[in-house]
Amino acid sequence: MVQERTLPMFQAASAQISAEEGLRLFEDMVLGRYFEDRCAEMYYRGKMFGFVHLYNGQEAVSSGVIKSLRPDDYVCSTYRDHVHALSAGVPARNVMAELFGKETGCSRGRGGSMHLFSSEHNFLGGFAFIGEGIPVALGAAFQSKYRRDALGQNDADQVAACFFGDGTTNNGQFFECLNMAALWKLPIIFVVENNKWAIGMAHERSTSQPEIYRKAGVFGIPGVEVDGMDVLAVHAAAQTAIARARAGEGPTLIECLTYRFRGHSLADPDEMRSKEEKQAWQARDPLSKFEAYLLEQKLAGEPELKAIKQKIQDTVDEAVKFAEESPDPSPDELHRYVFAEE
Amino acid sequence: MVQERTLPMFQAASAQISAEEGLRLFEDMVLGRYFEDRCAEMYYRGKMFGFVHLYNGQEAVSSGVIKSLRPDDYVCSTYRDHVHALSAGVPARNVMAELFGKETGCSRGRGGSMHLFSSEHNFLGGFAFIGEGIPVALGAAFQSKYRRDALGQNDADQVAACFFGDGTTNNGQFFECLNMAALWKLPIIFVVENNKWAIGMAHERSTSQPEIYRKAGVFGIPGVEVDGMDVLAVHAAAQTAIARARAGEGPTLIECLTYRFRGHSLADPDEMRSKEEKQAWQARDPLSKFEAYLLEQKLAGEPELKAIKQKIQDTVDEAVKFAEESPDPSPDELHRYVFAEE
Amino acid sequence: MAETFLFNALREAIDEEMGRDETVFVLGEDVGHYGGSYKVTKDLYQKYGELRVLDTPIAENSFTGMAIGAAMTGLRPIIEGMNMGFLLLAFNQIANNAGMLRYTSGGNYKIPMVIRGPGGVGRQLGAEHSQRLEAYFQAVPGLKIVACSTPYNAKGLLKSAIRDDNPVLFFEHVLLYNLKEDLPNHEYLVPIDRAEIVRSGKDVTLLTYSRMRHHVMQAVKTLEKDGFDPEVIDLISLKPIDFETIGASIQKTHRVIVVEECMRTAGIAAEIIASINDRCFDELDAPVLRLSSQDIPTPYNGKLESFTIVQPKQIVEAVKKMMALQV
Amino acid sequence: MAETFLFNALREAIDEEMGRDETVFVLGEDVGHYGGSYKVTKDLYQKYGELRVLDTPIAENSFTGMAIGAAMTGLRPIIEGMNMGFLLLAFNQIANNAGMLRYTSGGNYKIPMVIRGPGGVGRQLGAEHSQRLEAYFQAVPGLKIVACSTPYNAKGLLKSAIRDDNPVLFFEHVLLYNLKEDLPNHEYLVPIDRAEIVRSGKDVTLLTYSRMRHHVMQAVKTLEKDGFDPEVIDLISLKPIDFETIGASIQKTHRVIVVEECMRTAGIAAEIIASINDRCFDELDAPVLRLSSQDIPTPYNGKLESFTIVQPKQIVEAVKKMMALQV
Ligand SMILES: Cc1ncc(C[n+]2csc(CCOP(=O)(O)OP(=O)(O)O)c2C)c(N)n1
Ligand SMILES: Cc1ncc(C[n+]2csc(CCOP(=O)(O)OP(=O)(O)O)c2C)c(N)n1
Ligand SMILES: [Mg+2]
Ligand SMILES: [Mg+2]
Repeated sequence: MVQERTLPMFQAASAQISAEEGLRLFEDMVLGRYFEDRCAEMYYRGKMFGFVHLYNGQEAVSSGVIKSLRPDDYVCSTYRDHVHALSAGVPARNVMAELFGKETGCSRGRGGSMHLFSSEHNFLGGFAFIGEGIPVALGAAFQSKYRRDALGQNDADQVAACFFGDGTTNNGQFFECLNMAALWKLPIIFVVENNKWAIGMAHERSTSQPEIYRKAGVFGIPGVEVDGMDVLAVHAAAQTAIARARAGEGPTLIECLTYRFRGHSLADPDEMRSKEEKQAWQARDPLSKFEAYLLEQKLAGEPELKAIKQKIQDTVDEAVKFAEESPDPSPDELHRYVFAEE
Repeated sequence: MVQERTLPMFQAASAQISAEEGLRLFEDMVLGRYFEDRCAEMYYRGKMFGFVHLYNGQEAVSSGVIKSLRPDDYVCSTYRDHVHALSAGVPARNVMAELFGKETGCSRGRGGSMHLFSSEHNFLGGFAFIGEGIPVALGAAFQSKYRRDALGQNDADQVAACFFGDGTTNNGQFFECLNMAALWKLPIIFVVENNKWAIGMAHERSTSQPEIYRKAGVFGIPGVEVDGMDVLAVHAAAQTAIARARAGEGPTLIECLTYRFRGHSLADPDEMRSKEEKQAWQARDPLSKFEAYLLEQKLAGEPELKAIKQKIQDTVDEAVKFAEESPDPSPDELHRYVFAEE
Repeated sequence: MAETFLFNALREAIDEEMGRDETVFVLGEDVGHYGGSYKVTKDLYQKYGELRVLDTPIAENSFTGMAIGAAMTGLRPIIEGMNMGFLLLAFNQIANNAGMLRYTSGGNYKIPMVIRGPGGVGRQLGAEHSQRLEAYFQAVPGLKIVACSTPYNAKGLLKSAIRDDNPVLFFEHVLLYNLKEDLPNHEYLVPIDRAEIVRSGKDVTLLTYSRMRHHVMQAVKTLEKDGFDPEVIDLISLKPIDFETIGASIQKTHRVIVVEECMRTAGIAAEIIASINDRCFDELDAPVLRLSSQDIPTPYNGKLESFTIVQPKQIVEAVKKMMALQV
Repeated sequence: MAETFLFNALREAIDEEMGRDETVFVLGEDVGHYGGSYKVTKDLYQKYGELRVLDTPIAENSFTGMAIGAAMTGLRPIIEGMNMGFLLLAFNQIANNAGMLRYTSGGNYKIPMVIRGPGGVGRQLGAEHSQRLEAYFQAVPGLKIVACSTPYNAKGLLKSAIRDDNPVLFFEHVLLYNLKEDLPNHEYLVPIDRAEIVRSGKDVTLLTYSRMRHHVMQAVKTLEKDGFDPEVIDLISLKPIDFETIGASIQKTHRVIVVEECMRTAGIAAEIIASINDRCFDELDAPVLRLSSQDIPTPYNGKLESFTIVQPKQIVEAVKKMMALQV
């Protein structure tokens, strides 16, 4: 019933990536992977609670898009937000501390897994309800255009990247925002992480037209289909879209075909997806694939990659330690942050 | 700024309409026109209140679609609902009485102009908020399919026709419903009355893709563009769509290019639309056009048409008299109808 | 019958009503193949088919409106809100059409439908998944609002709600699905408009509902040991409120404490206190006390979260304090 | 200054604030070219351009979310709800993001925005266009809710709301736009968190807001003739309620009547009564009385409609009855 779409081919050669750039992407992907693996561990050890949605398998999307942005660009995520936050530069320790509910967490322990925020990193947030982040990202993009065109600030060319899943593209907010983004040529990139499932709902059972990128066309927006397991493909598509947005030419929709290697959340028994399907996608692991590419292209050697892995392992270890040792928020501040302080 | 779309040509000859059918359509259009003219009069005379949205100019759409339906099919409207109700068979006297707020009104005086209802005529209602009728119509269509497919009632082949304006097609509910209708092949016809304006907002300023019928395609729904000033063109498109829906083949979207001859509501100063634009469309008056056609094709003679007009004039006169003479709802029943009676 | 989990009690209610009336159907996200996030519709699609246990796209406003249209034309939909919070997206359909359409249509249509699912503060689910929508919806005319609290009443109430000809918002609690109880072997209904006297007593009337019923009963254990005799009433119907039962209790105890999980401002207790004020002010020996959640979005941190909602200890203290008041 | 219509007072407020702060902008349906359904933004787009007076498609949930995103990143949006009822479609964005995001983000972001527009029962506008959304939104944490009632306070309050760093729901009343009043020539602000003592008196405290203030003042004319001396307080801030002002009044009068246009169940009065009960129960010589709209969708018929909302005569009677009570 769940049909396979052929992943679009990407000519890796055309990527012309530098060693430095390659390692930067690789490190970010490793960080995403290791961080999430540690989260699973911590969750089962009772260190974090609630719904925790991991990103394993989709790393090429976060790294490919966000690492193509400037630090002053905006990133907007969903409940599956840890890795987007990390790619956006939120330190692993502050993300981990948030998951532990600590005062040192990026949302000061108030938000938790589905509500990561960091204004310092222009990370607009994790949004726990599907689709509700799309208009918020649109607002950041509008702000950018407003500064440039209404206020004449020529350097206001920040782009907003907005992530969401296949299931979310059946929600009205998706379409409403595509329309407004196109209408006003807002500097925004809609990144659909099509991992084929919305919890237990197969994409094909929820939508009459599974090729999401085609939906952009009727709004006059370029729609691009990308192999979401190939960081270089994502990276290339993102660069084009970002350049377009920054130049004031408007939005792009990028549909990344990807897969999550774990259940929907750590509470999901994950009984709906077939073993075959999982295996087929596991074989496309974006991390192994990119590692092989780096070696093959001689952009890096084994020791270098190993060192990066070790470094990230240490970062994640340190993050856990930091989170463990951080204090809970003070009950005296229970009512703080409801309203803006004077 | 407001660009003109070329109206699609319709080969009237292909309509092959019988004299009887022609007169039926004509009578319905005359009813719509005369009824609305009388509403304006009554409004200015202080007989009705609130927001009153008239349908003048768009009659070919209501008559062309609804007169192609069976009486047991469903019709769902908006706040611009008088004429849809009339076409669906709600007697003019009960519609007029509703506008007067009388107990004999089709909504027993509780609803008013934007809230006409008649369960007897499978008229699902006028809906005062844009877009909110679309899911309701979808529900009626779902019910039809449910009876046929889940309950095995082979005669359950009722179709739902859902009307809404161009401005409404930027709202999420429109897209959400197109998707579900296509996904489940529901027997529904989405009829967009594109009159180029949403109050004071020109269609082109509100949407990145003004050709609404094209939006159907990305949901796998046939999208048809029709000259909404030509009742035969609308009729033909509706027949095809209805046949398709009744056969279980799913929804159709029909975009009718039309125009309202009055302001948005009787409270609207109507200062946004240019004189030229109004005149150009006035020249396409669907009623005169169809009258000329009937005569030209010798489907009817002058006296016959005159008699129809007289009959409708009488109907509308009688409706006003009925409405005037009808009682107000009793204050004792102020709380009735909040809940279903036992 | 063997002990039944609350989620299974709900499932039985749906199964029985679907078997009894072929116009009853379920729709919502992951209600079909997945069986519902809390297993309330587990395997029902296999029994009743995909149309009667309909997996919907994530489009709350539209599928709610669709259910309304289906209800207007003769079906009896049960919407599962995977989390009731998601129905914020369907507020327009619920308020304008489910709530008001019957009146506005002058009785042309009735809308027999149930919207059910988990609400409430769970275990560190974060602010958006910890909402208590009953407060947001209580002012909407034409809706009935019900909250279940035990496997027994969950089953009987849901069956009644499904048979009701009006739109019913039916709140379950995310932390109560695994409660267990012996259920009768025979069919039974529980009326959705009657409060349940959980414990008779004479000292003070404790009004509560949903999960807070269990916090109250925990407090009662302590209070009993200390010689107090509180009356505990589970409201069951949050709209309309069953003032017959409440009034009778107040005539006996002359003291009332409302324990709710809503935030304090404009919660369920606010309306109850206003109504008590309207109806039996003179019966009161002390101002009605409301123990509510803090007026803040639910924080994720476990300690803050536990400070946000009312704990049994606070109920004990409140009762003692009220009983110590000189009248 | 010449007499100013309320709609123009609002327009002046917006114009002045847009002139003062270039991050302030207006968005909504028909706010630009059309000038707003009630002319509140008339011709402003010509002065400030199309981006600062932005005509939006009819997509309330998304343009509200867009405003939130713009506010998070440094702008100060003013949303016009053409009718506040339409914001039911934006309930999710208003509750989850405008209301809760600051808290949930642990203070990372603030959301300075105003959502304004007409609410209330007009003249036979039908149920959906006659809503009193303040009741539906009052339980949402993190929102401030304000209702203006005169040209003077409309202007001063709106200016303060625009400068506030929090999301403010700002209710105008569809029947008050044409009120006229002389406004000061100099700039002024009115604090959004303070109730306004409209008339000092000692007999009874009449709490009201928005259009009902004028019904109350009509009633007061009669009451004065009959020798009564009521105190009239316009709440202005519906959330949070200014209990300092209210409490002081109750200490003086010991009697309270709340006159609101909300439906009775879970209206603004419900929370006020509950709060009075919390804070100054012992000050009361009589139960607080609430005069509210009937618990029904607003019927179209003019007579039924007038029975639905509170009329001045009922206020007169209620005061007399309360004053006749033996204490
Ligand atoms: C408004 C809303 N409805 C429902 C949910 C429950 N829910 C959480 S994730 C999810 C599936 C989303 O699928 P998709 O958009 O494909 O993203 P993925 O989880 O696959 O990354 C659902 C239904 C929600 N969070 N918000
Ligand atoms: C949800 C909602 N938002 C806004 C409005 C106010 N409004 C009434 S009609 C209208 C324009 C609708 O335009 P269109 O869909 O083109 O229909 P038309 O009036 O042209 O027939 C608007 C904005 C409304 N009724 N409901
Ligand atoms: Mg997915
Ligand atoms: Mg239009």
